[in-house]
Amino acid sequence: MNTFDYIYLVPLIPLLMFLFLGFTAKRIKEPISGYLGTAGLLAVFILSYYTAYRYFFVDGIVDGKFQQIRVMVKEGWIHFTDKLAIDIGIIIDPISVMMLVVVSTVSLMVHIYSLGYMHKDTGFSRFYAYLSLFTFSMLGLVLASNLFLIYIFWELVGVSSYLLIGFYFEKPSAVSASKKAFIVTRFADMFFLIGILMVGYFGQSFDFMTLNSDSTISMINSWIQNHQIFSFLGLSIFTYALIFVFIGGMGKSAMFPLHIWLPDAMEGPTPVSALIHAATMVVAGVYLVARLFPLYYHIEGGAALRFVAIVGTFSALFAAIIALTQEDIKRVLAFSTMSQIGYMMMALGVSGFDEHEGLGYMAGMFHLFTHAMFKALLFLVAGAVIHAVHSNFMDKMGGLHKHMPISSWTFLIAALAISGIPPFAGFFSKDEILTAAFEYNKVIWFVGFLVAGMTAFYMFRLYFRIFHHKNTEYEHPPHEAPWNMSFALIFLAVMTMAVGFISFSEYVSADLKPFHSHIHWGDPLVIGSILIALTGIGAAYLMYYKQTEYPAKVASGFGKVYHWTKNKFYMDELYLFVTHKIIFDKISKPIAWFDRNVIDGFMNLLGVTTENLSERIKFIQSGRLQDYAMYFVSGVVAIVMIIIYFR
Amino acid sequence: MDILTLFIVVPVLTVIVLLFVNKLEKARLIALAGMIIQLIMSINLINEYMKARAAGDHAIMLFERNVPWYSDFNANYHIGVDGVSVLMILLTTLIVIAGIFVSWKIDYMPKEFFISLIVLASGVYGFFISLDLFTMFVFYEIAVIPMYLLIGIWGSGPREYAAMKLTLMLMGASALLLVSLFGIYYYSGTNGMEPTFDLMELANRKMDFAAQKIFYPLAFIGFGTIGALFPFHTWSPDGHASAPTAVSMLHAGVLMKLGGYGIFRFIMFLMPEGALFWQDFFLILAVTGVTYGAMAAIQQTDLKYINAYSSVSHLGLVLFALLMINKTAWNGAMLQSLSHGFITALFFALIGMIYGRTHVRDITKMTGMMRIVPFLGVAYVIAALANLGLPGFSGFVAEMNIFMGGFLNNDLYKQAMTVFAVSSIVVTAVYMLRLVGRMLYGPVTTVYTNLPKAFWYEKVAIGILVLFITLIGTLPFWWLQFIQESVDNFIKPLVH
Amino acid sequence: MIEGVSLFEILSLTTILFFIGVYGFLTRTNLIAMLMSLELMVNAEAVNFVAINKYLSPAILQGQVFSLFIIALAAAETALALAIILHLYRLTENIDVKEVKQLKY
Amino acid sequence: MDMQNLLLMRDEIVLTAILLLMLVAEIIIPQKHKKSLVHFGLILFLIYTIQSFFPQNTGELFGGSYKTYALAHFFKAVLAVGVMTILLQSVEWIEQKLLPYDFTAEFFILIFSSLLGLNFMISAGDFLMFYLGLELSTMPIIALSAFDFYNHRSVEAGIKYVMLASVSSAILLFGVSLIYATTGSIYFEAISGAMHLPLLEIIGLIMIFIGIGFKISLVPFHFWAADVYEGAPTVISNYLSVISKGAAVYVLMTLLFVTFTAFQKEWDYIMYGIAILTMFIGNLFALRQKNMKRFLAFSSVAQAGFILLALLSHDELGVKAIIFFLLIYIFSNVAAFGVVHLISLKAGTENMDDYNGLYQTNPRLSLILMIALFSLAGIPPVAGFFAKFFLYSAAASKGYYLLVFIAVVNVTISLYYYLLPVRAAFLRKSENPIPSIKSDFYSKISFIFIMVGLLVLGLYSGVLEYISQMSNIF
Repeated sequence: MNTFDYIYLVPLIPLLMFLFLGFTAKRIKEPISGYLGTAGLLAVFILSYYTAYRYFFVDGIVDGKFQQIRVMVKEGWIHFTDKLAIDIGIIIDPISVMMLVVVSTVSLMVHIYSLGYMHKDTGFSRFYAYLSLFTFSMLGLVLASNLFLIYIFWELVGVSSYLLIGFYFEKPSAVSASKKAFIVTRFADMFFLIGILMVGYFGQSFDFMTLNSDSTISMINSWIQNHQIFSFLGLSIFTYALIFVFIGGMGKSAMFPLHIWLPDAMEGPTPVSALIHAATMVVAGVYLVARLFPLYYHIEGGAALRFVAIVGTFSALFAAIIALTQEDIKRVLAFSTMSQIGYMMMALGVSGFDEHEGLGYMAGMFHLFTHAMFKALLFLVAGAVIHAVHSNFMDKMGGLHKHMPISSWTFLIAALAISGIPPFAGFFSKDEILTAAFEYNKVIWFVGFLVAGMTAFYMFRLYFRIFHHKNTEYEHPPHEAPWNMSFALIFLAVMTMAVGFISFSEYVSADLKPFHSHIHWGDPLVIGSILIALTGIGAAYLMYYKQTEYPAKVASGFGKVYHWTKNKFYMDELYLFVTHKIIFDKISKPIAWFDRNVIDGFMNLLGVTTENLSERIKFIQSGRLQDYAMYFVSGVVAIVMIIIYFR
Repeated sequence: MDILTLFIVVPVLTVIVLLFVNKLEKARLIALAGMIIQLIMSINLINEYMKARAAGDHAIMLFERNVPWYSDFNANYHIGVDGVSVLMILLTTLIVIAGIFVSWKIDYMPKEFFISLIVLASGVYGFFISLDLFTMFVFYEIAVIPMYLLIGIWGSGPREYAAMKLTLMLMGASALLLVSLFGIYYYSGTNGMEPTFDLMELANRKMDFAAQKIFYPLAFIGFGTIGALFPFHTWSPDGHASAPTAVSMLHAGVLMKLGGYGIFRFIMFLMPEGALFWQDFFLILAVTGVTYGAMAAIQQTDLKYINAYSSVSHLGLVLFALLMINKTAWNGAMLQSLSHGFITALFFALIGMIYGRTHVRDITKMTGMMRIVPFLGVAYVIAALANLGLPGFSGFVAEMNIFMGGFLNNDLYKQAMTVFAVSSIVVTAVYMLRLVGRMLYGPVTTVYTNLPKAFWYEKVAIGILVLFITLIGTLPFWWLQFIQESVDNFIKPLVH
Repeated sequence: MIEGVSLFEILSLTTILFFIGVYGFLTRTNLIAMLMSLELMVNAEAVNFVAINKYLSPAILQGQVFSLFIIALAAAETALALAIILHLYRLTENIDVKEVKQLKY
Repeated sequence: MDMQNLLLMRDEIVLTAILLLMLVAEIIIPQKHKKSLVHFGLILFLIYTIQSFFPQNTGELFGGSYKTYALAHFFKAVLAVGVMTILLQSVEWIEQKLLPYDFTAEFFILIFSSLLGLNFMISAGDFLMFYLGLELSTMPIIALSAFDFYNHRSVEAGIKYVMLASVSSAILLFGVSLIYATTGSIYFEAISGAMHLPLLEIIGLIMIFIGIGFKISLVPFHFWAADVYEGAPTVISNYLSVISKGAAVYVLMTLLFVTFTAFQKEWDYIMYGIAILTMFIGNLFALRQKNMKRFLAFSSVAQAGFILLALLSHDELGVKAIIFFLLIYIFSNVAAFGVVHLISLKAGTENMDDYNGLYQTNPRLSLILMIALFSLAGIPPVAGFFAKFFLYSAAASKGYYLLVFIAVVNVTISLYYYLLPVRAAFLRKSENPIPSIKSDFYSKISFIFIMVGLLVLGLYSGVLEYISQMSNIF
C-alpha cells in the first residue's frame, strides 16, 4: 500500500510553515505571513480531501472492510525495549481520514477568517505561526499510529493552545487563563501518561494496530483472568489503565470535572476558540476513545466504556444547565461545546461493536464531524459580532440583524443545526445518538433528550438576544464583516447544511465494516427529539425575541439554583481552594520552609556547633605553664592507667 | 600524546597562556580559542568513536591508555571512553564555550576568572575519561575546588557563606567517597591478588558482599551529594544563587552530572550486590527529592532558587532512574543528564543576562520582559517548555525513557514509585508557567522599558544551547545509540 | 652495692624523689623553685641509673655513664633556663610563673 | 675503628666541621664585614646539604650506639633541604634583627647544632645517644626561641619551652631508667631482644614515647607548641614545626616499627585515641585563630594527628607513607610559614584580618600561600593530597576504616580554616591592604624551589618509588 506515502506531507507543511514564520516573525509583516500560512493550509486542505477521496472511494475498502494502513516515517524513534518503542508512523483509517477532513477544513476557514479578524494586530505574523504550529500538532495527533506518538502531539496541541490563549500576553486575564488551561490539561495528561505506561506494560505494545488486534485483546483478557489479585473495586488494573487514558481525554475535551479551563480559554482570539476550543482540539478526547475503541469495548466487557458513558452524559447535562444562564456569548458557546462533546462521549459510551450495534460509535463520530462545522461557524459569527460590537456581553448587543445580515443568517443556520432541526446536519447525528442511547439505557437517553431541549433553548436565547431582542444604540454603528470573514462564514454554513446528508455509517464504523442506517421518520424517538427542540426554540422565542419580563421571573423562580448555575456551580472557586489553599499553602510552603530551615539549618548547625565547641574549649589553652605541665603529667598517668586497665 | 590526554593538556596549556595576559579582551579570546580547540577535538572524538564502533570494535572502552602512576599502589593513569563519556565530554565543551560567551564582558579579574573556569573544566574532562578510581578521585577534587574561588570572588549575595558551604559539603561528600574507595581497593586485594584501583580490573574481582553493604551507601551518598540527592542537596540552592552566571551554568550543567555519572560508572558497577541491597532505601530518597524539589520550587521567587530546586527535582530523576536498575531507565538517566545539562545551563545563562540588565532576580519585581527583551523572553519560554518536558525538546525524551524504564520493573513498589515521580511533571509545569506568566508576560514594568536588547555574544551562547536541546529532543535515537551500548555493558553486573 | 639496702628501697626512694619533684614543679610559682624541683626529678633518674647498674649488671657501666651525661645535661639545661629567667626578670621585674601568660587560647 | 668506619657518620662530621668553621669565622671576620657571615653560613650549609645527597655506605659505630642506613641518610638529607630553605627565608630577618646585635654566627651555630642533634637522634642505636641527640636538638632551639630580645612574648615562649621540655625529658629519662632496670641494657637491639613486657617496662616505654610525643606535639602534650610557635621568631617556629617534629616522628616510627615491636599492640590502642584527640583538638583550636603563626601552630598539631594514622600500620607501606608525607609536609609548611614570616617582617602584622585584599597587592605571595594551604589541606593536584592519600591508605590497609573516616571528617574541618586565609587574601577587599612586598633574592629562590617541589612531587611518582626502595628498615 504505497499509495499514501505522500501523507507525511500533511503534517509537514504546517510544521515548515511554523518554523519559517516563527524565525521570520520579525521581518515578514502582515499580510504576507497570513497569505503564506493560508496557502500552506490550502495545500493541506487539498491533500486531505484527496486522501479522503482515495481512501473512501478508491482503495480504502478491501473485501467489505476498511483497511487500516500504516505509513512508517521513522521506525524506533525511541526504543524502550525491543517490543515497546515510539515509532513515528501515520495510520490511515476511516476516523483518521475523517478527522483529517475536519481539521483541514476548519483550520483553513479559520486561516482565511483571521486575515480579516487579526487585521492590524501587532502579533499578526506570530498568530499565523502559532496557527500553523497548532495545525501541525493536531494533524499529527489524528494521524499518529502509536499511543505514545499521540501523547507527544497531545502535549504539542496543549502548548499551542497555551500560546494561543495567551496570545494577548499583556492582558493578565489572558495569561492566567492560558496558564490554567495548560496546567489543568497537564494534570489530566499525567493520568494519560500513567495510563500509557500501564497499557504499554500490560499490552506489550504502543502501536494501535497491535493493541486493537484481537490477539492482544484476548491476551490481556486472559491475563486479567489469571491475575484477579491485581484489581481494585472489582475492576482489573488494566481497566484502570484505560480509565487513566480516558482521563487524559477528559482533560483535553473539558469533561466534568476537568472542564474549568475551557470557559477561561475564551480569553484567546475568537478564531482560536473556533479552531481549537470548538472544532478540533477539544474533540481529541473523543477521538482518543474512538482510537482505542476495541480495547475499551472488549476489556472486561467494556467496564471502562461505562465510565466514559457516565462522564459524557453528566458533562452534557451539567454544561447545558450552566449554558442556560451565561451572559458572555463566548462562554455560552464554550459550555455548549462541552455539552456537545459530552454527547459524543455518551454516544461512544453507549455504543456496541459490530454492525448495527456500533451505531453509537458511528453517531459519535458523525456528531463530531457535524459539530465541528456548525460550532466553528457559531464561534466565527460570534467573533464577527464581537469584532463589530467590541464586547462579549449579550446586553451590549441586540438588534444586530439589520446591521449584519450575513452573520445573522449563518448564525441562525448553525443554531438550527445544533438544536437538531432537520434538515440541518446536527439533526441526523444527534438523532442517531439518541437512538443508540435509547437502546442502551433509558436514563441516559432521557438525559440526552433533555439536553437536546436545553441546547435548543440556550442557542436561540443567544440568537435572539444578539440579533433581535432590543435595538441597542451603538456609538459607531456595527457593519458586516469584511469579505474574507464572510466567506468563511458562508462556506461553513453551506457545509452545515450539506454534511448531514452524508450516510456516515457507510464509511465510519466501530468494526470498520460499513453498514446502512437510516432515519425512521415515523419513529416516536425522532418525532420526540424534533418536538423537544421546537419547544426549546419556542420558549426562547417567547422570552427573548422581544424584551420581556419573563427571564427575570424565571430566574427569581429558580432562586438559588439560578445563582449556582450562573456561577458555574462554583467549580473554579473549588479548584482555587484546592490548589492555593491546600497544595500551595499546606504542602508546598511547608516544604520550602522545611528545606530552608530544617535541612539547611542542620548543615549550618553543624558549622555553628563546631565553632561554638572550639570557643568553649579554648580555656584549656590557659597560657599558664603549670596547667600545661599538669595536663602533661595527668596525660601520662591516664595513659598508664588505661594500659594497666586494658591489660 | 593520545587523543584523550589532549583533553586535559589543552586546557592546561590554555591556563598557562592565560597566566601571561592581563586584559579582558586577550583573556577571553585565548580562553575561547582553547575551548574551540576542545570542541573540534570533541567532535573529532565522536567521529573517531563512531568509526571505531562501525569497524566492529566492541571493547567496553575505546582509546584506552594505561600508564602506571603510583605503581606500588597500583594506581594508574588509566583513561578511556565509551558512548556516555563521549557525550559528556561534548556537553562539557559546549557549556564551557557558552559560559565563556556569557561572561564575555566580565570586568573584575577576568584572567583569574577564565583560569579557574578552565581548571574546573579540565578536572571535569579528566573525571569523564578516567577509568582508575585514583585518577578519577584526583580529577574529581580538581573539579570541585575551583568552585570556591569562582563563587567566592565573582559571586553575588552571601557569596562567602555560599562558597564555603558548597566547598565543605562537597568535600565532606568526597571524604565519604574516599573511604569507600579504600574499601574497594583493599577488598580487591583479598585472596592473594594485588589490590588495585583499576576499574576494568576491579570489575573482574568480586567484592565481598558484607563489605559492599558498608561501602556502597558511603559512595552513593558521596556521589549523591554532588548529584543533589535529597537530604544532601542543600548546598546547591545557595551555591547557585550566589554563583556568577557562567559558573552556575557549568556547575548545574556539568558538575552536578558527575554524581549520576560516577554512580553509573563506578559505584553500581563495582558493588552490584550492595546496589541491589540498598536500592529500595535510596529509591525513597530519590523520589522524595523529585517531588520535594518541585514542590519547593513553587514557593521560590528568586529565579536562581527556582532553578536550583528544579535541578534538585530533575537530577533526582537521574538518581531515580539509576536506582530503577534496568536498561531503559539507565538510558533515560544518561539522556536526562545531558538534557538537564543543556536546559539548566540555558536557564542560568538567561537568568544571568536578565539579572545583568535589571539587577533583580525576584520574579515579582518584573513583568512584561517579553516586550522589553523579546529574544531573551522567547528563549526563556523555550527553556521553560523544555524543562517541563515538552515533546520536541530534550527533557521529554529523557523523562519518557526514565518513566517507562521505571514502570517496566516487574515490581509493584517500583511502579508505584514511578507513578509518584510522574506526578512531578505537573508540578514542574506549575512553577515554570507561574514564572513565565509573572516575569515575561503581563504589562511592561516601566522601570525597565529601555534596557538593551540581547547582544551578539549572548545570542551565540543561547543559540548553542537551544540548538542542542532541540537536537536531543528531535533525534533521540542518534544520542541513544551512544548511550545504549555503554549502558548494556555497565548494567551487566546488576541484572541476572 | 650497699649492705642491707636492697635495690627496691633505693628505687622507691628515687621514685618518691621524682614525684616530689613533679609535685614541686606543679605547685611552686617561683620559677627558680620550679627549676629546683626539676633538678630533683633529674637527679632521681641519675641515682636510678647508678643503682640499677650497680645492682643488676655491675659488669657493664652503661648506667653510670648515662648518669654522668645526665648530670652534665641537667647542668646545661639549668644554665639555659636560668639565662632565660634572668632575661624575663630584666623585662618584668618578677619571676612569678603565674604572670607568664601573655600567650594563650 | 679507622677513618673508613668513621666516614659512616659523614653527615654529622661535616655538620660539626661547618659548625666549628662558623665559630672560627665569627672570631676572625672583622666587625665591618660581619654581613658576609650570613653568606658564609649559607654557603657552608649548602655544602653540607649537597654532600648529604651523596651515597653513603651503611653500618654502625661505637658498638652499635650509632648506626646509619639508607633511609636514615635520606631523611637527614630531607631535613637538610628543609633547613636550607628555612635559612634562605631567614636571611633578611637575620640582617635586620641579628646583625645589629652581632648574633649572626650564634644563630647559625645554634641551628647547626640542633640539626646535628637531630641527626644523632635519628641514627641513635642506644638510649644514651638518643637522649644526647634529643637534648642537643632541643636546647639550641630553646635558646633561639627566646632570641627575640626585649620582646616579652619571645621570652615567655622560651620559658615555657625550656620548662616543659625539661619535664618531658625528665619523664623520658625516668622511662629509660625503668627500661634499663627491666632489660639491663640501654642498647636498642639488646632491649628488643630482652623484652617480655612486665608492667614496669610498659610504663617505661609509655614514658619514652610520651617524651617523643612531646616533640611531635601530640595531644595532650601539645600545649607548648602553640605558645612557643607564636612567641618565637617565625624562623624558629618554622624550624620547630617541620624539622624537629619531622625528626621526632621518624624516631618514633623507627622505635615503634623496628625496636619495640613487642610493644606495638598496646601502643596502638593509645595511638588510636591520641590520633583522634590530636586531630580534633588541633582543628578545633585552629578554627578560631586570628594570629597566623598560632593558626599554623595548631594546624601542625592537627597534621601530627594525621601522621599517627600511618604509624598504626607497622609495615613498609607505613614507612613509605610517613617519609613521603614528612617530605611534602616540610615543603608545604615551610612555604606557609615563609609567607607569614615575610609579611610579618615587612608589614609587621601576623593578623589574618590584615591579609584582606592581599591578592590585589601581592598576587605572587597570595598564590604561594594558597598553594601551601591547599597542600596542607590535601587538595589535588598539589602534593599534599597525595601525601595524605597514602597516609590514609596505610591506615586503611590495616582495616582502620573508621579512623580513616574520622580523619577525612577532620580534613573537611581543616579545609574550612585553611580556606580562611585564602578567603582573606582573595575574596575579601580592604581599604588599606598590605603594601606590595619586595621579597629578597634568597627567599625568592626558596619560594620558587618549594613551589616547584609542591607541584611536582605529587604528580611525579618517582620520589615515592625512590623512598620505597629503601623503606624496608625492618
